[in-house]
Amino acid sequence: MKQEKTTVVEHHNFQGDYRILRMAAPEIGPLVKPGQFLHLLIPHLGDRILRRPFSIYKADTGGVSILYKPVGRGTESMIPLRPGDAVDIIGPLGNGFPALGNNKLPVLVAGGYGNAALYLKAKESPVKGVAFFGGRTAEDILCIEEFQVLGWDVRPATDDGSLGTKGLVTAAFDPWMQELGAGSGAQGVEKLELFVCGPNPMLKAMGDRAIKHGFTAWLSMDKNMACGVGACLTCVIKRRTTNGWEWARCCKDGPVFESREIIWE
Amino acid sequence: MKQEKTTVVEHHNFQGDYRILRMAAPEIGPLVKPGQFLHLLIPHLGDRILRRPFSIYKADTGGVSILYKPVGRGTESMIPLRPGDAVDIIGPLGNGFPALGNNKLPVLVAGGYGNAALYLKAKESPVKGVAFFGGRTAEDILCIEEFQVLGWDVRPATDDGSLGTKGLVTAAFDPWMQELGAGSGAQGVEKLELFVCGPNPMLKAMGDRAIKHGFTAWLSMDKNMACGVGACLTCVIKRRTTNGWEWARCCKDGPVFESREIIWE
Amino acid sequence: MEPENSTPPPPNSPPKQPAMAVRIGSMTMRNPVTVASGTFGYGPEYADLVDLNRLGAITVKGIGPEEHIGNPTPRTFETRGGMLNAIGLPGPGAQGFIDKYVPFLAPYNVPVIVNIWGKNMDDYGKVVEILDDEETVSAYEINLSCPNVKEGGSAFGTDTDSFSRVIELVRGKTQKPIIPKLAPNVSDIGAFAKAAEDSGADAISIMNSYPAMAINIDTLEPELANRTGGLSGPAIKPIAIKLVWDAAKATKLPIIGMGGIYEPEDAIEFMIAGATAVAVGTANFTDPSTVARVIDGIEDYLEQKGHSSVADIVGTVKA
Amino acid sequence: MEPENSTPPPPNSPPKQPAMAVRIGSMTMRNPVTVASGTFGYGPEYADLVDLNRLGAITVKGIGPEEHIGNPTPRTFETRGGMLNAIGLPGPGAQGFIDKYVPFLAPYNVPVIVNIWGKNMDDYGKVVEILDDEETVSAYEINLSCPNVKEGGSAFGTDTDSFSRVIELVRGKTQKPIIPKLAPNVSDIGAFAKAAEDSGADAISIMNSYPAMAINIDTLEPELANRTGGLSGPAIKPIAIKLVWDAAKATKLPIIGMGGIYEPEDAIEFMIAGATAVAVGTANFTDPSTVARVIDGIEDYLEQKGHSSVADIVGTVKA
Ligand SMILES: Cc1cc2nc3c(=O)[nH]c(=O)nc-3n(C[C@H](O)[C@H](O)[C@H](O)COP(=O)(O)OP(=O)(O)OC[C@H]3O[C@@H](n4cnc5c(N)ncnc54)[C@H](O)[C@@H]3O)c2cc1C
Ligand SMILES: Cc1cc2nc3c(=O)[nH]c(=O)nc-3n(C[C@H](O)[C@H](O)[C@H](O)COP(=O)(O)OP(=O)(O)OC[C@H]3O[C@@H](n4cnc5c(N)ncnc54)[C@H](O)[C@@H]3O)c2cc1C
Ligand SMILES: Cc1cc2nc3c(=O)[nH]c(=O)nc-3n(C[C@H](O)[C@H](O)[C@H](O)COP(=O)(O)O)c2cc1C
Ligand SMILES: Cc1cc2nc3c(=O)[nH]c(=O)nc-3n(C[C@H](O)[C@H](O)[C@H](O)COP(=O)(O)O)c2cc1C
Ligand code: FES
Ligand code: FES
Repeated sequence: MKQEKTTVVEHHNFQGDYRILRMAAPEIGPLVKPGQFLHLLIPHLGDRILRRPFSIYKADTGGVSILYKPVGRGTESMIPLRPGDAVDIIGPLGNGFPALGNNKLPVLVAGGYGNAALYLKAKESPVKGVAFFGGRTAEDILCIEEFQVLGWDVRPATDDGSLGTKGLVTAAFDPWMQELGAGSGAQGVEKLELFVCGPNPMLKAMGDRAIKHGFTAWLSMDKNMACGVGACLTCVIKRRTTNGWEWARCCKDGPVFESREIIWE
Repeated sequence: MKQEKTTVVEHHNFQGDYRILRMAAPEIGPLVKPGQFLHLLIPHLGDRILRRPFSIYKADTGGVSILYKPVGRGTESMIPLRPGDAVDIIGPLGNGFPALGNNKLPVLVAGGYGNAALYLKAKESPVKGVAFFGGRTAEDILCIEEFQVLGWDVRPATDDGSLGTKGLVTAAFDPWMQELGAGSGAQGVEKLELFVCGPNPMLKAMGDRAIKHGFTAWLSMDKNMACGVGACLTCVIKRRTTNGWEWARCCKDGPVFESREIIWE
Repeated sequence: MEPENSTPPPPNSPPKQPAMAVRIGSMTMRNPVTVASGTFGYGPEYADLVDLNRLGAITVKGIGPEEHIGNPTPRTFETRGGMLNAIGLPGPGAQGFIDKYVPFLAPYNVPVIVNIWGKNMDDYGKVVEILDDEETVSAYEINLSCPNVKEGGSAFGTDTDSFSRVIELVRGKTQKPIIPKLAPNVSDIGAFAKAAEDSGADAISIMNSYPAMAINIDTLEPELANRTGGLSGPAIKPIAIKLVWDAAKATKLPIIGMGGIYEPEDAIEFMIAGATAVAVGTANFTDPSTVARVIDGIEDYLEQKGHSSVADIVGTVKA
Repeated sequence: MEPENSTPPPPNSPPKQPAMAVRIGSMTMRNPVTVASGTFGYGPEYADLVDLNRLGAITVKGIGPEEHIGNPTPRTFETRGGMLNAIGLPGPGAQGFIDKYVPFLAPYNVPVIVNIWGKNMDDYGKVVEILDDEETVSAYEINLSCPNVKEGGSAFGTDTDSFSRVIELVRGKTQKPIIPKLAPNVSDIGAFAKAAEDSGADAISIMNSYPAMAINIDTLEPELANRTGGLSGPAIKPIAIKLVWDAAKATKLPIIGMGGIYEPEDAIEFMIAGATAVAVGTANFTDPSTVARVIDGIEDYLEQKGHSSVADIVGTVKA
């Protein structure tokens, strides 16, 4: 974990409302593991004082990129950022996704900026499996080609049917899982190892399936954060323990948890 | 008095550290009288909430201009303003300078942005007299040619002697006044009518001379302001009354006062 | 979405506007928005910029029994997210107010709340005696919490006994609504809200600026001539919301909520916390169009949420 | 300018560095800057980003007698110029602290101030009994002002009697410096400062976050699960400065000042107001380099103003 007072290298529209912000990060860049995030101090945020967390989309010695959509005070204040502007980042934060288990079939499930959070995982994975991406409409589904180029079988699902299956991501995932033999105790389903990043209902839906059908699902949890480093205890979720539960900090102990660890509220 | 949510028309370096900001002001522009000021809500001032007052340098249907030097949080935040950017102004504020008295010889005395505050007065004045401008060095003395073009006899004074008389503005003014016959009760001196805008010591020096030698001096006073419209009672100075003194609001009752009205603290 | 069994509105009928009026004792405000005392002068200062007839009420700068000069300068100082003031209640006094400002205010069709203060108990009575015959004066806001005058003032606001006695005294002198303004720097605002109710107040207002200070590290002098002052502006809003919520649990009196209202959403938050009306203060300095924007914004919110009256949202916080 | 009669420094002698060390009872801090409890975890959380050995002291998150789960989420909320928190003092308890964090902290060459809290009087005693043999524990900050636990806590901070009794109890259990942390929501902080002194405290710290609230106007729910929380950050600095100034007039005890310190100038302002040491809180979240920047900035200021020791500026306000 490092703090870098650095500069914007690139900033442009990506797709739909999504934008890509790339920042120089000679110290942080080389440390990044898939599923980790940055804590960004947005300049000119007026009288707002907290940083905002962003999943790391790409990272190397040349810099770190994030993919975001302006939805609130922080992300909207990012729009005018231009190359050369000063930014302040802390990262890489969190534990990220674990390595793919032996003989496991990797499945990526994402929605919104979740696709960004999974890109490094998709790249690193020794086996390329299936990627289920959900969105409201075709333009909300990010980076399809990038994942295809890496060798993933991308299966989009859109609420309006403008791309792939019509419906939620589960509308694409469930029939596929049935084919593998879900509910029939077949080997296929237990071999699945899911890496999921997206809105809470998607995380929960995938977590529930993992528990029901006995496969592994790593869920990247989204909780508001203040410090981002484990100090303030803002971002806690309930984690199952042998004799009950404990608070786990999303920023430090997560953001990735296995579905069985999580007690949903 | 109007409030206009308007835009920047022009913004550039002027001379030395000074900059000119011109804003569209179809409603305010035509109302402006010499010596009045604007109350500017500076955009992107972070967690600072108060407006900043600026003398009106030029004004017409095309807009209003101010001349400023970045010296603090507010003025420094103005530097990035570009044409088209939104700004919010209230004006024209204050009473400005009165009309030149009959048979009076007008004298302008200014330092720093005071020169800007006097430009409209210089233009409007039916008689063009002498203008004493003080500054640290040559580049601090603004708009000399503009005043000359209007027909004024400009006499600069600089601390370092790089332009005009070496010394304070009084070093140029006093000998000139002596020539007119100061202290000798001669007609010349009593005919003077001074319009002064500059730092406090300059205002006081000129006020003292006016009282001592029996001429008129209109001093544009500089006090920190909050509301700018007479409501908050932040900007008060002591004004002499027949039986003592009262608070007068710089923003509403001023900013211009005659030297005899002011009780210096 | 229309519920299935509702009758659709007749075609072309104008959409129902929510009722915006609120009552503070016997005073009716056409909408719940007034201005905070001391941030709007006596009315004329902002008349060019704000349509005074749009306001729910005009609350004027604090008036004492006699003319008062207030504090030396500097009187205000900008801080992060707020400002300090120690104006010290300069003003023309009760008779001066009648002479100088009542003729201006009288023609407007808007209630005038006069904020009153005193150096001692008697002073409060005197102000009311002088003002009470003026029809233009609709109600009294009793400043029991000014952090900026040495004499009395704020002490009345932090001790329930003298607090109650001032209110009872004023109550004995007028039939008009009286609205004690509570000091924020107390551990138990509920006790003061209750005491106000028990002493015959018609409403309470919360909060005055919070006792505070800034020091210049080069001169070692306080930034205000009065040394300390009151903090106002967006910085204090979360403190004010809690005080209003606490007070609303302790009393049935209507509350005029204030402290850092800059946006309609801020005003709505105060009302949900328990305020019947709100006052825009420091925001007038930042943007005199705030009051109008807040009134419009409350109305839009009510329409959007399907409320027929502004009273529907008061105290609706789920807490 | 050199005064005429001063001896010029010998050529090439290094410029004199001002003495930065301060004492809080028997504890020496190498410089006057610590961190505010609850904003810096227990030490390890920021160890990658902040050189812990540079700090004057590490103040850890509040520790109760036993493990405690704290409040449900959301626990924090951003406001204009500040933030609300209602963490609710989750933590491993005194023994858990010894097991989990003392081994990490012990090797550092920096005093550790343990912030302690209890649901009742006895709890405070218990925490101290468990911790007192640990050499790593240098001092206790007694949290008598947490706005976020229902049981006791903040009540102790707003009543001088129970306030004094907690301090006396703790005093009876330890020789180490004890530093009561005062509640800000009182009318007369001086009375608490004085009570702390009379009860045997070695120092006091001011201020805890201020009781406050925010409400979501769409859901009508408070933004914090605990409903109310404490306001911290730049918004409250002018309140904290006044409290420190008031307290400094009432007691000779050293004061640890905090509330919105973001820049070295803020820390210096606290010291001029009367604080012997300062704590950086919410600013750690915004920028973990603040602590180092504040230490350097105080040193620069002392040099620039020609002070030989940081003690020279404490309480020098001309007021
Ligand atoms: C691990 C993680 C990874 C993320 N990755 C991405 C990403 O890759 N791309 C992306 O676009 N977004 C990402 N987000 C979300 C992002 O951090 C922002 O929260 C989001 O974009 C909205 O921020 P905003 O400032 O624009 O909105 P805001 O104006 O801040 O508001 C959003 C809402 O959150 C509340 N809020 C904000 N911060 C806090 C806080 N600390 N405590 C309590 N409430 C708070 C606000 O009150 C508001 O209701 C991620 C979040 C997490 C936790
Ligand atoms: C009538 C009038 C006309 C002016 N005309 C011009 C002009 O033409 N050009 C020009 O450059 N400047 C002009 N000024 C000064 C200008 O308004 C600014 O104050 C100045 O430029 C510095 O502002 P700043 O925000 O950059 O500095 P700041 O960061 O605001 O600080 C300057 C100092 O003033 C203090 N301060 C600021 N506002 C207040 C307040 N309301 N109450 C108490 N203290 C406060 C700050 O604490 C600080 O010490 C004028 C001032 C007045 C009163
Ligand atoms: C410059 C100024 C002057 C004030 N004068 C008074 C006053 O005369 N009487 C009073 O009761 N409150 C006075 N107040 C307090 C306000 O009425 C209000 O309670 C406080 O500022 C909080 O609201 P705000 O944050 O919206 O400004 C004054 C506030 C300011 C900023
Ligand atoms: C997230 C958070 C947690 C806190 N936890 C504690 C605590 O456990 N014990 C305590 O005495 N104060 C606690 N505080 C209060 C701080 O120590 C400090 O007094 C307050 O935040 C004001 O300082 P600041 O404005 O610099 O943050 C906490 C503050 C925050 C923001
Ligand atoms: S955000 Fe502070 S502990 Fe996670
Ligand atoms: S600035 Fe408010 S009265 Fe002049």
